[in-house]
Amino acid sequence: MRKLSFLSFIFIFFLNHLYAEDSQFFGIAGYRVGPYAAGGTPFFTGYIDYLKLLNERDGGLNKVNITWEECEFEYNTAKGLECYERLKTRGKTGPTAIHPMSTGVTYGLMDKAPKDEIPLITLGYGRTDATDGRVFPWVFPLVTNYWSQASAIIEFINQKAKDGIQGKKIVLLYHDSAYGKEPQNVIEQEAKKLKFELVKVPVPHPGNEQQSQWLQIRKERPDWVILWGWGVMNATAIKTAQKVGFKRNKIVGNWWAGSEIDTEAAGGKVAKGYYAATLNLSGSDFKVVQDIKKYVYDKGKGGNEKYLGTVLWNRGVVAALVTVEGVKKAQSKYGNKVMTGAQVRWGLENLSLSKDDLKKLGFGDMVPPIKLSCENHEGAGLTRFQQWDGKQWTVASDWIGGDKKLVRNMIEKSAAQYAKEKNITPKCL
Amino acid sequence: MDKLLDIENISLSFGGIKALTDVSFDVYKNEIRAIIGPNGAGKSSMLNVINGVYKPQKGQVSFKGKYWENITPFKVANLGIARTFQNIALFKGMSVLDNIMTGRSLKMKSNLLEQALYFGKNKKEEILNRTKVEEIIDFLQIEHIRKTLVGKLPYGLQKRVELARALAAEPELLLLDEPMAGMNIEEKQDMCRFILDVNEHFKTTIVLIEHDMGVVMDISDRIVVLDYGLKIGDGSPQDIRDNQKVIDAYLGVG
Amino acid sequence: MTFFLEVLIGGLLSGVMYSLVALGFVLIYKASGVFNFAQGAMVFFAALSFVGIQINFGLSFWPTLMVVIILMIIVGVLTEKFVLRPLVNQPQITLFMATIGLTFFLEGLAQLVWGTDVHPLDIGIEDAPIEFILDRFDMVISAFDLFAAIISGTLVVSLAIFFQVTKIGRALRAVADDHQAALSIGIPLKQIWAIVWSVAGFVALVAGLMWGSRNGVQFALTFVALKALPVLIIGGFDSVLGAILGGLIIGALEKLAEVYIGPMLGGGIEGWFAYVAALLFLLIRPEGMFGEKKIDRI
Amino acid sequence: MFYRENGQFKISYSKDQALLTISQDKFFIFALVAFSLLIVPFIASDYWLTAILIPFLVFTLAALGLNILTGYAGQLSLGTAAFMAVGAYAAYNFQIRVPNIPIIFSFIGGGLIAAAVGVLFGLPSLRIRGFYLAVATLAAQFFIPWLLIKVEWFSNYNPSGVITTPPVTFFGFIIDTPVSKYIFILVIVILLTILAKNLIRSKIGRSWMAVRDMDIAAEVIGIPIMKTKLIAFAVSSFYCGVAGAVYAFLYLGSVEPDGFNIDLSFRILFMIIIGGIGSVMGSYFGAAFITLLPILLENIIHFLAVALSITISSAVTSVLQLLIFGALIIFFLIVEPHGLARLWSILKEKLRLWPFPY
Repeated sequence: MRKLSFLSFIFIFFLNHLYAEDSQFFGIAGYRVGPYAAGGTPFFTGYIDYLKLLNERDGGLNKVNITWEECEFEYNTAKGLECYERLKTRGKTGPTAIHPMSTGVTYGLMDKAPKDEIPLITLGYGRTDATDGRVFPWVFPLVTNYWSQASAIIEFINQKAKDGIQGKKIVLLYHDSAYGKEPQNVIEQEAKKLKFELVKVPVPHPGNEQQSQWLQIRKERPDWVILWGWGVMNATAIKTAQKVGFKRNKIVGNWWAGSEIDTEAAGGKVAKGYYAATLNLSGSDFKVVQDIKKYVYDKGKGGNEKYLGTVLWNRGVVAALVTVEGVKKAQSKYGNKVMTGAQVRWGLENLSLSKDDLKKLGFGDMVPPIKLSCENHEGAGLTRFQQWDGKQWTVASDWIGGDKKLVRNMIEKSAAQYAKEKNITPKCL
Repeated sequence: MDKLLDIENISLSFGGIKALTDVSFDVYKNEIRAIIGPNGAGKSSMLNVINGVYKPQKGQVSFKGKYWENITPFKVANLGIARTFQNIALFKGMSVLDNIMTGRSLKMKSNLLEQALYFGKNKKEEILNRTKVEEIIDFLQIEHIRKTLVGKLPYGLQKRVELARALAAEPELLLLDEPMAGMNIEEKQDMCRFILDVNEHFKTTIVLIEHDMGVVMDISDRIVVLDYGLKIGDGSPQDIRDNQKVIDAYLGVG
Repeated sequence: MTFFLEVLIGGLLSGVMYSLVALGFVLIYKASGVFNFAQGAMVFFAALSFVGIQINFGLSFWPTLMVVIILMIIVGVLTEKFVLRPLVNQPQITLFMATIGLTFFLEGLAQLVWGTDVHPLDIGIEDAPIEFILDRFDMVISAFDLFAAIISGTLVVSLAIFFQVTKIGRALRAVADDHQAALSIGIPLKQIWAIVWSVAGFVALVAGLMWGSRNGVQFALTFVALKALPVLIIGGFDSVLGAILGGLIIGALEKLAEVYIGPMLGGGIEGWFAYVAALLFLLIRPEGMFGEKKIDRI
Repeated sequence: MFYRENGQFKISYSKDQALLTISQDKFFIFALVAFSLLIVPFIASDYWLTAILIPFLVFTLAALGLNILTGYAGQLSLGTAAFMAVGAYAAYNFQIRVPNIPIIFSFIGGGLIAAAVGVLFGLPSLRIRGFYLAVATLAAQFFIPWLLIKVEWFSNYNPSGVITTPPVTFFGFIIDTPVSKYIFILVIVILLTILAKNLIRSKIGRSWMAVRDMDIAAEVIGIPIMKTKLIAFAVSSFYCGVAGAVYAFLYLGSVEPDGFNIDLSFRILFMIIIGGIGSVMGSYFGAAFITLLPILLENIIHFLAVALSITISSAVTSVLQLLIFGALIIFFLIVEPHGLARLWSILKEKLRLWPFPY
């Protein structure tokens, strides 16, 4: 065994020299295989497609060529960390910024990344309290975090529901795990504030069998169901809703339950009317998508055309966008050369994308305007809602903010506890 | 001669099948007591009753005048009764040495921590018992196979190792279930020698089941004959030879 | 009361879906004494191949079914040739291990050939409440569940007949009792194993179609194997009938528990309740539902 | 030739019962330990320490624990990860609730709590055997993470049931660099390995194997089956508990209960089966095989792709890797059904005779 591993050591050594030339290297730990491949594949395709676009169209970042390597980790935490360590050794200045794309890996990197001076971008997942950049200088739960989303979902229901949410009965159907517990505090407090009845129904992992949960729901006869699901649980939930005859247009999913995968796996028409939150709109009319088609796919360099414009592919593009813009911002301060992790961190923390900037970049309103600061690593905190019309997602609301004050307080409280446990003294870098 | 073991009207049945019906006999200190009988006569069942593997529906067993209630094989072992099995019950995955060492389990008292550290008391104990085991190994002349896995040994030697394991417990009463089954003549002679030596050297009382009439007649002091779970004869080899019932049972007449 | 019945019936019906998976395990355990860890992978492999062929070659339902059945038979035969035969007469644990290898292999192969996207699977029966029952008794019974129940019912019956009546079936039972003896009286062990694995593959296909059309065909199909374990515990690893009854019992128990006990404990107890139930059952009856008590003869 | 024990006479039983009786073994093992303690920290890159060696050691420890239960005492367990979780959460609670308690005590405490839980779930083993027993441990596997999620006290009321381990300090040293972590874990693993070895060559070890091989015979010669089995569960769970604590404190930093899911349990089971059931060394081999081989395969494929200048997407690479991995396992079993450990001893036999065929 030891001999063999020595061999592989040589291989890794060899590979290190592939990215020696002067380029901004993007390390990507992704999953296109294993239990959650269906979600990973479009996301990482989009991410890479955008990087390709920049090389093809603009010749990189301010003339700095972009290179990347994708390391497959199959959503397995140990493997994910292995990928992270491997990517760390690649490129001239390391992997620029890492998108862990998995709860387990995110937690695993909380300690490591700061030591290695590599920014973590957790786009719509991970630790919500990382929004407080004074405690988590290196972590960026960009665009919108879980708690803002939860609060936004409540506000959305409040808008949709006839004469408001007050006095209504809401069921929170959640994946019984850390991920599923994340929104509960927020929703409970909202329930107190807005005086609606909250019933929490957990679904054990993996959630491919929800008979009993939905019979409970049917018994409760709630006005709305919030679906905080993951993986196969989403499709099953929608299916089982139909089975017990619960109206799909009274279900609101969160953004990991709001992609084509979930609705189509349930069989397109079954999901008709189903609402879901998102931090990025789907659709391929945006200029950036057209450009990717023109500059990347038409040259036969694209990943897989069928994903273009889907929710998760677009999310991948957005993920790439914020990362890249972070680098650009850094370049504007440190000069147009290859940026180090530390410089990118500064760039991200001072990132600001106004409506016009986004328009110029060809994103239009695919994402809300973003403005970060040391205290706020979230940037937007806005959520949008889409509805499944049986074939595709259609916009069903404007950008919704939710109860910012409530969320902020909770974040600071939780971040403070983390700081205490890790004995960190909160400060801006 | 004082009684070591006393079997009183034992009846045992599995579901409908009667394995033993109202069997009684006794074993004197330091004698060699044989149980014989055709196949399915309930010989092994008898031994299993004695060391608590089977619970008889009726009847009692007393050891050194003490009756035992809800006995378990473990308790029996504690009383100083060891046995070997008809179809060898050695620990196939372990070396001969370890197999015999297991026989010393009751003699070793060091606790888990001491064992984990393998230090002081435990180490002494290990060495001490190893010496004892080595004596038995010498006694049974199996030095050369000490470290071999028992699974790899020929049948005859396995039987011998099993005897060694039983002896390692330094039992007062030794139950041997067909110790010579399937052995060739030389091996049988060896085994006879060992049994007699054990009986005389360690002063161990022996109850054995055996098919080979010749052997039984030669080495045992007294013999019990079972047939279809009933006792049909009990006495010295000579009495048994002349017992008509026994002859019939063996010739299958009557 | 209606609600109780609703939960109970719902539970029984989803129990049938568990039995369907358990069945595959039982067949193989019966014939080759192997606990086939790859059963879940086989379900995934079969279902994914099915939709894969449907999509890529635009075949309709029945032809696809034929193709996949043949495919599963090939898998069965190859497994016998390259995995079981070289390992014949090895201890159980070794064979178990081999099926672990098989699991990785099948999962890899399926994803290599057909990709990793989630596919919907529509076998034409809508998973919606039967109107008339809903109106009459205000009770939700899914047409699909009934259909699934009927399918697995027929499957079990036909398997039972297959084993009782046909020559292969008798041979198989002989093999199950004692490999050596079976061999000695000239039963072709290899063929029997190949056949059993093929049948298990077919059962996996059926399970894959049922679960796939409920959850969508995706990697998560491999998880259904876990649903089958407590069923096997209660029903016994080697009893076809046990698999069915076990499934029904587990299904009903876990649903009732989730609905009536769950809320007191904070819910989500389904995940472990089945196992605890199976455990308690074993403590009362270690030999399982149909296994007979055996006396240690020494 | 190289590996001859001829002429190495043991003049006392204590010598004969020593851990390493053959001088070549002594030399080899000591060299290996010295190498991994003194040389590796200097030559190994951070990547090797954090991404490969540390997880390898943690898994080895867990595998060791499972091997005691399954390999030596013959009780199949599918709940390893759950016992690891208990160890991790217990150690965490010791750290945050007992003022300035030394980390070692937290780890031991975690191990002990895990042992207690292990005994609890081991009780059914007195009535149930074989695959059927696996269900008892599966119950643990599904129940314990659920409990850790539900009862917020365990995670110190973290909103999502995640524990974030405080920095590890050992007699003033802060253990946060890859090297220090590696050495710290290595020492723990070596010590626990020695303890395991001792247990196995003592009475309890023999009793475990006796119960494994033939429980009735064991009882008849005076081995208390119940006690022996329960001790096996306790010791095994202790090892798993410590492994879990190390996993959380020195490898991941913060973990959620789902981190200890059934996949992890299976991984560890695979390790001992591939490595060698009932072999301490096998635990090492198995952990190495399962953690290293996929990485190695991936690199080989990647390397070939680069060499042959064909582009293979990482997805395909990893699917291929899965394929080959599965095939390799089957291949290994056909070549040597008793795991890598057995291969090792066969190799030693060969060395003994080399250069002569026999």
